[in-house]
Amino acid sequence: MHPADSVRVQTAPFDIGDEHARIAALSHATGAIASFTGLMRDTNEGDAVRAMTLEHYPGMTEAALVEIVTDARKRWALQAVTVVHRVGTLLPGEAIVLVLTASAHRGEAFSACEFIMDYLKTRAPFWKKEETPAGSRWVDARASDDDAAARWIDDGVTD
Amino acid sequence: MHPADSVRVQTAPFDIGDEHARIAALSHATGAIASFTGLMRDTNEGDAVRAMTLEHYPGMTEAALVEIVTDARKRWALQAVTVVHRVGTLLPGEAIVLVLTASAHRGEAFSACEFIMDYLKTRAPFWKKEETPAGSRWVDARASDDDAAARWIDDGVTD
Amino acid sequence: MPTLLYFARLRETFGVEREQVPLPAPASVAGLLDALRARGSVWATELAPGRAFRVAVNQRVANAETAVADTDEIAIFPPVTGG
Amino acid sequence: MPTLLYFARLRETFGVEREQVPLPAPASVAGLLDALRARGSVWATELAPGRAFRVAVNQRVANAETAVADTDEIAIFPPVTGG
Repeated sequence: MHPADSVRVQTAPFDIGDEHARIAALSHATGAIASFTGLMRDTNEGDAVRAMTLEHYPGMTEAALVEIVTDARKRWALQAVTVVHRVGTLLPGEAIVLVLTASAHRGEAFSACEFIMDYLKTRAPFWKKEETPAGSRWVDARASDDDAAARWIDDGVTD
Repeated sequence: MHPADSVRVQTAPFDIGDEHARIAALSHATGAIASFTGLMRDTNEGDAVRAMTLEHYPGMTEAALVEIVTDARKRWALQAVTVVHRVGTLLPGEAIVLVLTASAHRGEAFSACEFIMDYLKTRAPFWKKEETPAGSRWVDARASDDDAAARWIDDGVTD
Repeated sequence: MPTLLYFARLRETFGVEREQVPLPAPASVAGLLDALRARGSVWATELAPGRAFRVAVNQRVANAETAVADTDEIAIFPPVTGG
Repeated sequence: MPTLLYFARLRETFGVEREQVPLPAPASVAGLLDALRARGSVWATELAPGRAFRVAVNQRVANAETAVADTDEIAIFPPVTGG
């Protein structure tokens, strides 16, 4: 992993201001920082959701995130990347995931941030279980996430 | 302007953590917040840059930003948008501009954030003057920014 | 013996988080899945061909042909839903 | 009389930030630009057809045909470089 990067899976909340400040302070060659924060919504598939539990595969999850960041660095000139993903129990409004990408120019920062999210959604072993009024249920994978990830695959390359 | 939106031109620095917290607290229907921060780089076109002064057209600049946000809201379902752009003198590493977009889903948040930046770069009246070792100079507009904005124009629509 | 790990919905459905199983014959993911399906009930249903589940061998995504050795860690889990 | 505003590099090159000018004939952006070019020197060079500058009338982007009235605020500025 590149020394400017940070990839973490944690139960504790993260502070986007602190994470942004860390990445911004690394280099005055950085002209652009894109970020994505995924938040827990209070509804899903039309049902109220009062809590969510996130499970992961310790070891494999972190390795998958590092591999996704490494892939992003092969495609775009990035100065720094941060990926933080929470596990455990979360309440509506809480942040689940943060991706920050720093580059000299905005196009690369935006593309890398979106790429990392798309691949994280389909390749990093996390599973969500929702608490609804009708009981708890595991969230199903979305075909739209597969579609989002598939658009980064170059013609003729199936990696 | 939508009541959840904030569009400001200011000399004071902004705090991305505060801005993010404001937008995240508005609704638990928000599942995705994308952000872009433009930072002052210490080099441009191969020259060292020790300071930058940003000029704007009071009144027209704010109106242009509101119009860009309004355009974005016509294209995507957004829960909240924040645009903050600084004017006056900035030093390397300082943040120039912040765009935050909140939506139920990540695709819309990402697209809206990138759209707003592309249009801001080509339509909002701001001008940068750089201080280099050889003296001060006005930054030239980039053809690549025009290209970036042009990709949002639907076929047959020239708005 | 290979170690098997189950995650999320499959962990709950099988009622087991981790177990050790004899090296299957053939010593591949396909062989292992056949051995598990032979247990019947939820094992046969959840791991039926065409069902959406993933297999990792030593924390790398695997497919039916991936070889399985005595000290391997093999994980079986539903499609991922993080982010 | 219409008020003219200049910004950034053009403000510096012209050495003026704001001025009032007689209503041009024709009373359009094109007429106004012709009147300014007739001043010669930097006015003729910077506002020559084909040079990259923008005109706004009452804070809306304008083109050569845009009408200009007595109380209008007309701004002339270089292509924008913010963000």
